Amino acid sequence: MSVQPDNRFVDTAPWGEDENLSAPERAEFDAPSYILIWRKFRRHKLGLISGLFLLICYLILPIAGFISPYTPNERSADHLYHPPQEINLWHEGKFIGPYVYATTAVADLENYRWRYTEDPSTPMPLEFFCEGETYRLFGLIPSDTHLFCAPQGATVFLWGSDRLGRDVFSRILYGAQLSMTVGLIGITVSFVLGIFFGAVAGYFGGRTDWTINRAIEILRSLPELPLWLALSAAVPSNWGPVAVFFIISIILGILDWPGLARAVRAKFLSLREEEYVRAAEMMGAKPGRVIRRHLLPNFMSHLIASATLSIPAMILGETALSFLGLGLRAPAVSWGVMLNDAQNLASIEIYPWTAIPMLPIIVVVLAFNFLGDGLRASLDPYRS
Amino acid sequence: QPAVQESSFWAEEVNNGDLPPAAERIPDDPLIVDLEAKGRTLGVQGGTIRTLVSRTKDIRQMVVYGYARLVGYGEDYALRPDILRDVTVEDERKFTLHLRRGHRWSDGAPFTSADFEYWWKNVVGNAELTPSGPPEWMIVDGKLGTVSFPDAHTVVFEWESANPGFLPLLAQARPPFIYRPAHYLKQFHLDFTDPDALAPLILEARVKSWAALHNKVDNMYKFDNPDLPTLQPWLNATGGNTSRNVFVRNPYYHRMDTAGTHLPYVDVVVMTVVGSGLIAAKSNAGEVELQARGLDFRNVAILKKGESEGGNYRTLLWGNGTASQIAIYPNLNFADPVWREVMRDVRFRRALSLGIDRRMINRALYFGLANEGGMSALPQSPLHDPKDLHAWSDLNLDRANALLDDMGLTERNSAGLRLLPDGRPMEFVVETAGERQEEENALAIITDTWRDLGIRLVMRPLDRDILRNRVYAGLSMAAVWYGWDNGLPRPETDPQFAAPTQQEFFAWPKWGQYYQTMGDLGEEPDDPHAQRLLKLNWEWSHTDDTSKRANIWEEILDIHADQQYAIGVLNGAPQPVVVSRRLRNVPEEAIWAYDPGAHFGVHRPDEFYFEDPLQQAAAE
Amino acid sequence: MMFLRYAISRLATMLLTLWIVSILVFVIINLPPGDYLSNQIAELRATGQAEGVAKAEFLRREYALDRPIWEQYLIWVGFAPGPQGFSGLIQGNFGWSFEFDRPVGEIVGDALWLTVLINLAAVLFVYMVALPLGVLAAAKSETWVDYTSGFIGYLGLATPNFLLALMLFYYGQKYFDLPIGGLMAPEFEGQPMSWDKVKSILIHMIVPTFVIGTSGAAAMMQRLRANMLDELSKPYVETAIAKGMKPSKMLRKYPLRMAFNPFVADIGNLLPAMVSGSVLVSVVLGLQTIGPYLLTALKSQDQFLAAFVLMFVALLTLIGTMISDMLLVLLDPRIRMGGKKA
Amino acid sequence: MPILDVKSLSIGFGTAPAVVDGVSFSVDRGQTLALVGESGSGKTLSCRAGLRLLPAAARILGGTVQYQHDGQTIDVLTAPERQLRHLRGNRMSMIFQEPMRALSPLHRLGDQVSEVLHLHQDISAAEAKKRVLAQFERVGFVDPERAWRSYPFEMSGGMRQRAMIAMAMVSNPDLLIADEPTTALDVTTQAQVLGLIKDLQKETGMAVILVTHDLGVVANMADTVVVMNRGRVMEAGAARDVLGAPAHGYTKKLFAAAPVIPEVAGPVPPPPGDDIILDIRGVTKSFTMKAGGWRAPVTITACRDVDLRLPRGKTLAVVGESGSGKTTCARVALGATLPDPGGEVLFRPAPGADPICVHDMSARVRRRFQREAQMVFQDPYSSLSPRMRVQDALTEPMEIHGLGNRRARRDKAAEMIRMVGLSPDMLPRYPHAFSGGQRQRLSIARALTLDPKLLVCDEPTSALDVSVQDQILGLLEEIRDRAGLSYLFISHDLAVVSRIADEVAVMRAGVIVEQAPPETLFHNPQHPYTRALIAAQPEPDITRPIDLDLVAKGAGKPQSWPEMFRFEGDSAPALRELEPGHKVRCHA
Ligand SMILES: Nc1ncnc2c1ncn2[C@@H]1O[C@H](COP(=O)(O)OP(=O)(O)OP(=O)(O)O)[C@@H](O)[C@H]1O
Ligand SMILES: Nc1ncnc2c1ncn2[C@@H]1O[C@H](COP(=O)(O)OP(=O)(O)OP(=O)(O)O)[C@@H](O)[C@H]1O
Ligand SMILES: [Mg+2]
Ligand SMILES: [Mg+2]
Repeated sequence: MSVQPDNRFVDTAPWGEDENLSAPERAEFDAPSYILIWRKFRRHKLGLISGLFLLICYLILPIAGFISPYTPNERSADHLYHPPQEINLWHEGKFIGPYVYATTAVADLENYRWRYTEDPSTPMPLEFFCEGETYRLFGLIPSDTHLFCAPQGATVFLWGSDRLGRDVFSRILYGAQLSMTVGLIGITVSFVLGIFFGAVAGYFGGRTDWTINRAIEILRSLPELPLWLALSAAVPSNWGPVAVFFIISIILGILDWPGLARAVRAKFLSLREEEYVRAAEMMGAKPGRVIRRHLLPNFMSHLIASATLSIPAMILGETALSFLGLGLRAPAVSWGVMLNDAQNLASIEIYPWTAIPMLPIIVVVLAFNFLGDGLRASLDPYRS
Repeated sequence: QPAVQESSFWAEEVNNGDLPPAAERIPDDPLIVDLEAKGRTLGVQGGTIRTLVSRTKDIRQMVVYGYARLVGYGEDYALRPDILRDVTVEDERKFTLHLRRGHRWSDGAPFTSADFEYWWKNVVGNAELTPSGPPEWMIVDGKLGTVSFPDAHTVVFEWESANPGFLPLLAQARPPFIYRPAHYLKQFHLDFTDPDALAPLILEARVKSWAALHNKVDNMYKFDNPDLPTLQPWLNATGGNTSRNVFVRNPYYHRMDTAGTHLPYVDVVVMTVVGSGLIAAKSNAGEVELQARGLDFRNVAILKKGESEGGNYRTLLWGNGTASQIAIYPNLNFADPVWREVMRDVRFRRALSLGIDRRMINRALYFGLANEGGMSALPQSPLHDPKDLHAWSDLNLDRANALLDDMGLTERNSAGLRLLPDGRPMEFVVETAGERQEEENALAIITDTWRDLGIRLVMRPLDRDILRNRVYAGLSMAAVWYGWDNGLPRPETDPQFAAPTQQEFFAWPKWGQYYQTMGDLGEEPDDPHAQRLLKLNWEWSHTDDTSKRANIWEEILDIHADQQYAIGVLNGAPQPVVVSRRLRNVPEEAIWAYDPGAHFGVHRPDEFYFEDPLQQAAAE
Repeated sequence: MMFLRYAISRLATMLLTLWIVSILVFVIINLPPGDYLSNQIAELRATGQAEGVAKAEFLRREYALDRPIWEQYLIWVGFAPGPQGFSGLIQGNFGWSFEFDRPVGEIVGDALWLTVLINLAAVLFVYMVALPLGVLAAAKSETWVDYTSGFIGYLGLATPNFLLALMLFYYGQKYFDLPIGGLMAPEFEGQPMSWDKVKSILIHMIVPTFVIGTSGAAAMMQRLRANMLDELSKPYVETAIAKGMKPSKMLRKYPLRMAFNPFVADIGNLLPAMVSGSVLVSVVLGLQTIGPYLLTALKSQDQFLAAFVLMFVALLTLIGTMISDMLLVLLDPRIRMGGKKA
Repeated sequence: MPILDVKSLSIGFGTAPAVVDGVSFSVDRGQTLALVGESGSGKTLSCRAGLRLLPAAARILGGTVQYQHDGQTIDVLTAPERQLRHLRGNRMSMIFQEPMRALSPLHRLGDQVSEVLHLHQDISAAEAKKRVLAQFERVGFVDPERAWRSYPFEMSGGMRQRAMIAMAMVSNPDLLIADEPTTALDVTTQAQVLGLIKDLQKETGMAVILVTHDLGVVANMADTVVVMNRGRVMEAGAARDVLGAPAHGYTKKLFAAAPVIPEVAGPVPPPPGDDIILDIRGVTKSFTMKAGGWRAPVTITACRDVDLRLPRGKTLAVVGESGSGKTTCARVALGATLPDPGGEVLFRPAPGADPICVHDMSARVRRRFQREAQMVFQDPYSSLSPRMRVQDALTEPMEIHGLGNRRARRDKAAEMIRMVGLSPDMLPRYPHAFSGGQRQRLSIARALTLDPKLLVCDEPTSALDVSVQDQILGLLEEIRDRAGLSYLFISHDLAVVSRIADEVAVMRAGVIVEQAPPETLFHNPQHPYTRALIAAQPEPDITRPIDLDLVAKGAGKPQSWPEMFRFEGDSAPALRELEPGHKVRCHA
């Protein structure tokens, strides 16, 4: 480095012509884009934790029967509205492993509530890998081994029992099997339809757009209410509640797409004027490709956010439907069904534990949200 | 007769001369209620009862609660004249109604036989107002009865053969109003008013014809026209579509107490329309003085809690008056022939009944406070027989299984379900109106025990109207509903509803239709017991001997208990009634029933009073 | 000019659609077997009440329910004369409600402004909460502002509306002396506007607005945030910063307008969705909006009332989509509604 | 005291080595500093650091940036945002390198430009408009009112750039950072803009940092020069010294690569025109302005009655005024824009094959055409999908046409990127993570992946420094000679045109005013506009500055031209062949 008299500066470091066109590591740039996305996603801690949490949840679903001490419709006639029970480990200063106290119910005809008295003299240790009611592992294999259950003469209601003496904890586990799966089908249907029609309308515009928009308008103009009422009469009576709900959630999806389609269309109407779309077209890209590779990625954030937002709507959608006699019904268990049962003052004020199903919904919804946000962030080209 | 005292409520109007003094307002021979004889106390006038309903059209409940009828039930469910001074009955064929002299409509116009005549000649007799002709009950054995009006205070109804249902009809919660305020309605009637004068009224009311206009203003039951004179204890003081309806005391009401206090005691009833889900919350918040509608047993805990936390009310538990709180009706006219045959087999119905754990249901739903058992007359009824209540109604799965095996339904599939004769598994679909959670809970419990019988219960909630249409059409296999509305039959109660004469009994919609349409539609009953019921019904209406009628009733009840047409689960379920601590004369224990009973009606809310009406007024 | 032409053609399309919708509405309403009056007659019979049957039959004839369905349709719209001559929708006669025994126009008239009021309040709430929070969450993404607002939003989303309403009512009454249900204290109903009445309405609207608004606000916030995050890294944002704009103003003027595109697209559904979405809420909360009327009417097959409400909602939807299409063109000048090649 | 003083500034991305490495420079009031150097050497980043407007991912690794304001020294890199806000746009303003992307597409130009005034001055709307219109006039808008109402997408590349310049200058800043402000401008307009900068500098003592590749511009404008290469300063000093006697090896190489218009001896016959690959016949294109709003629709005729014939294997260059319809012509030629009825474009895929009409093809023919005819867009940033990695963008054309397998496509992408002088390890990056010149090269690489027969290049090298430009031009020539590629080549740089073109068409206001082989044209320009263009070409010789004021007048308005060429409105005279292969629009 030298600074010459007239304030002139000349770099003196050795200067070579072309050295930096080095061959990069092959594997590095051959990596498919999902690996690159995954690398970015990995750095989004909250998203990663949420993803893992959801993964675990889904893995637990098929073995919910094993983990829950009771089966969902197992009633304990003597323990109606039992408050949550504590699991203790220490008895009179001694560690004796997890145990519960036996409780007995007294009908309080003064206040019309059940009161429970504990018998603290005898700790009743929990049993593990014990026999209980039969359930189906993975929905197929009948089994009656439970991870843990209450000893003879005691109960283990981790989160209390409901008005028929059913274990809330077990029901939440079983409820997850429906709530975390069936609703997603509706979302999928609605997204596929919404994106397809919205994309076609927005990209082609003109007559196609006109037709699709009229269809959307007409679909939209007919509120769902009368349809549900008609449906509730039309579904064959011997269908199980799950089958009915399955169909309903698909129909829910079929009815739900116009909102998304309008959003996609509007965005595409604007995006299709972008120069890079024109460039792709001029390279000979077919509409499907332009939509998939150029337009959709630029609307991904909205789509991901919408998808995460649909999840609570779908989980809770059934509570609204059961107002019309269409939601899930006993013996099927879902979080919506459980919340539906909790929809009275008594559940809020006197038996608050019957509203516990709100917790898993919130947790799952938040997990999906953070997962979605992590995904969005890792698709964002501007973030390194 | 004690001298009647002026009410403070109307005092100002009386002083201004807008209203005649009380003594001139009440009939010459008012109905004097002996409260002490009824075990009640004499009260004072004043105060406001606030109560809630869930639909706008429920303001008609004021006609039900008010329960001023030509003849009405007392608390013992015996009929006695009310608006009428007297009724004379000859052979249950000729009824002479004697009106009270000097009785006036709420607008002060005299109430006379002309009002009956208007109804008969100008309403029923007008083809435009009543296109379908005289009401069905006017026709007995195919012959139309006659109505005559010998003088201003006498009306005679006469049929060729006996019409024992006539007086009970007049005492219904929703009676046929066979009298109309002629002086008021004439201005809307084409026979009395010029079409040119009617035209602007029609236009204003936004209806299409004078008949529609007349129908619109003539709503004795709906009670939504404040201009329509009434005989009820409270009259509607708010027209139109508001959620807050104020009813004020009828200055011309026909009853008073032995101390000369003009009834009703309570000056004002405010009936507010709110969402059905909020009634419990509002009651809990102390926003009502008298409330039962919209509350059910599961609200009791929260009500009691509010009470113990200083709420200014008490929660009473009355018994429900339906014959069964929850009853399952296998549809004997179901469209599927295989199932129909199975359901028609009494062994099947008995087995179903034996397979219900009524104790558990009672415990889970009603703290064990209801009566477990099948559908029969309630203990308060003279016809009550514990044997009927308990027939086939104790949980006995072995016996139930034996019955089913005995029917030949011995095949089972891998899931343990019995197979129908044609090989289908027994999936017993029970449809509900989806309105009551207790039904759903009860069915959830029943599902478990029926599974042990090899029968899978599938519950299906529908809408009330849809359910009814499906049952009538034979499309639903079984339905859940209340038992007979009237759980308190007396020998003189028409047993029609217990025989296959009405499609509204969900076990035999088509037989009932057959009877109702005189053979045009539906199917003829081919079940011997059902035929026997029909016969008994006929016999009942062709005798006027009370003991014979009692015998007939007993046989009818025995048949029902034995045949289990409707499989009752329990009855007398507790109905919470929220009553202000200051409101008196509300019975501690009573039956909550619509018909007979008119909810509060038979307990005469016009006799309820506030301990300290002035204090209430000050507090507001 | 071009815009004007577009607006006119859009209006014509709307009328055409409205006509098709009217047919569908009528068909759907008449799909379930039976009709209000036959159901009512059945109900009256079921409870052994002879009174009223005659009146129901009178109405059947008066409103041509005994005629074939297509004829009923024409009469209802006003294309064909009914028993009393031409008087259908296009003549301004909305029909009769059997359930409420009053002309449809009268019933709906009262409910209408309350519906609009409560929904506007909810929309306002949604925008007032979601807009600033969504923008803020994007501008400060992955900070506590972002997380907290997201968490609270999802809390509102994941709680069923009914439960939320009950809780708010119960505790609101207990601790803040808030009223339970309704849209104004009943004694103000039918009274002329007064300061007290306005106050009562405002107090009564707190809980419903909150209940109806929460889920909408959370949804809008999260989506807005996502869209804003996309826009924030565009070069024109840098240009704006280089101009020395305040962040708040810059966010509002540039990226927000861009991010607003999908929301403008859905404006059409804003009011109708709230009308039909708030039906159950209104039923539970006892709000005298049009929603409960619709539910009752549908359940009891009170066909003229149901049809009118449905047509009203349809009209709102159509007007909404029309406005949204026009706004789209105004919002983003690049948008042409024409075909791909032009 | 320099107004902006950058000291050993280092900037890096992620964990990679710094892309700006110990850069120092400073500029005094009233002075102009020219930053020149290799494309991708960190010029833009260094400039942006002056306003602290770095991309979110960039990290400052060291160094300081100090700004003098009212006798107060502000440390730009650490100053509070609020303080910077008062300076940005007001006291220091920036012209971004790619004005197409830097303008908001949803707002009218007038709105965006006048906003600067409203933000920092208490000024009425009318006053602001007056000033902005005046500024528009000065940067060469013929119709400032139209520019005020237009949306950016309705403007040509050069017009957008001028709007950007107006935006930066309207508030009379103390420091102007101009990142290649004239790349999209023809030489006369460029002269006008540069003149404007000089004037302002004289009036207000504005300091200017000018990033440019055009050594001619440096020679005419700069007081000091900083030469950068690969993130480092190679040489810095007074313009006179550096230009006169480059000391560093890179500087020498750079200056040697600068193209000049060759001194030609005489006219050359036009290339034989029997095998025409692209035949543009009578193409007219008019646009209806969105900007009209509620007013009666305004139509703009972008190009009028254009006839161009491109022989196979040859290069036809189009030069001309900014906004004269060059881009429009190119887009019409490739079917991206539909011409007004009457015009047609014929493409002949092989010698003697039936010509296909570009605007009336079956889907199958179109696909073949789209494989054989490619375009390099004027604005490479906009033409690359922002969410597509460069890797995918480069392989996409091959994927579309089903060429090769995954691996082969990747290899080809790597080869192409190397060919345009970039490194394959940039492949996984997104387009925004490149410098302007790098993006331009990506765009060229993408167009070449399909081995097309016809390439339409819309200013393909405007953002490249002369040595890279030389490399790219060499590449294009090599492919042309090897594979018989034909070019329709749009450029402002007459030197480049003279190097590569076989025939040149000069456009002005939508019409071709003169057409001839370059030698003929530069030897014997006939049309006043052509003459003005040639005169305005700056030369990298500090001793021969051009008279900006004089040159900026250009040819003036058509009404003021000599009788022979004068025309008004639509009534242009016909194009006449003066000598073989030399056509001029003039009256007989
Ligand atoms: N977001 C980014 N991530 C990684 N590298 C980047 C990013 N932005 C720019 N670069 C690299 O930084 C280097 C300097 O870029 P800069 O834009 O300053 O170049 P330049 O000198 O302006 O070039 P040109 O003349 O081509 O505009 C380039 O090599 C570019 O690839
Ligand atoms: N989409 C459009 N809408 C309206 N006017 C347009 C549109 N595109 C181009 N124009 C106008 O057409 C004229 C020619 O534009 P074009 O882009 O062809 O110019 P150009 O010769 O490429 O200029 P430059 O050298 O500045 O890029 C300009 O006046 C421009 O404003
Ligand atoms: Mg640059
Ligand atoms: Mg151009």
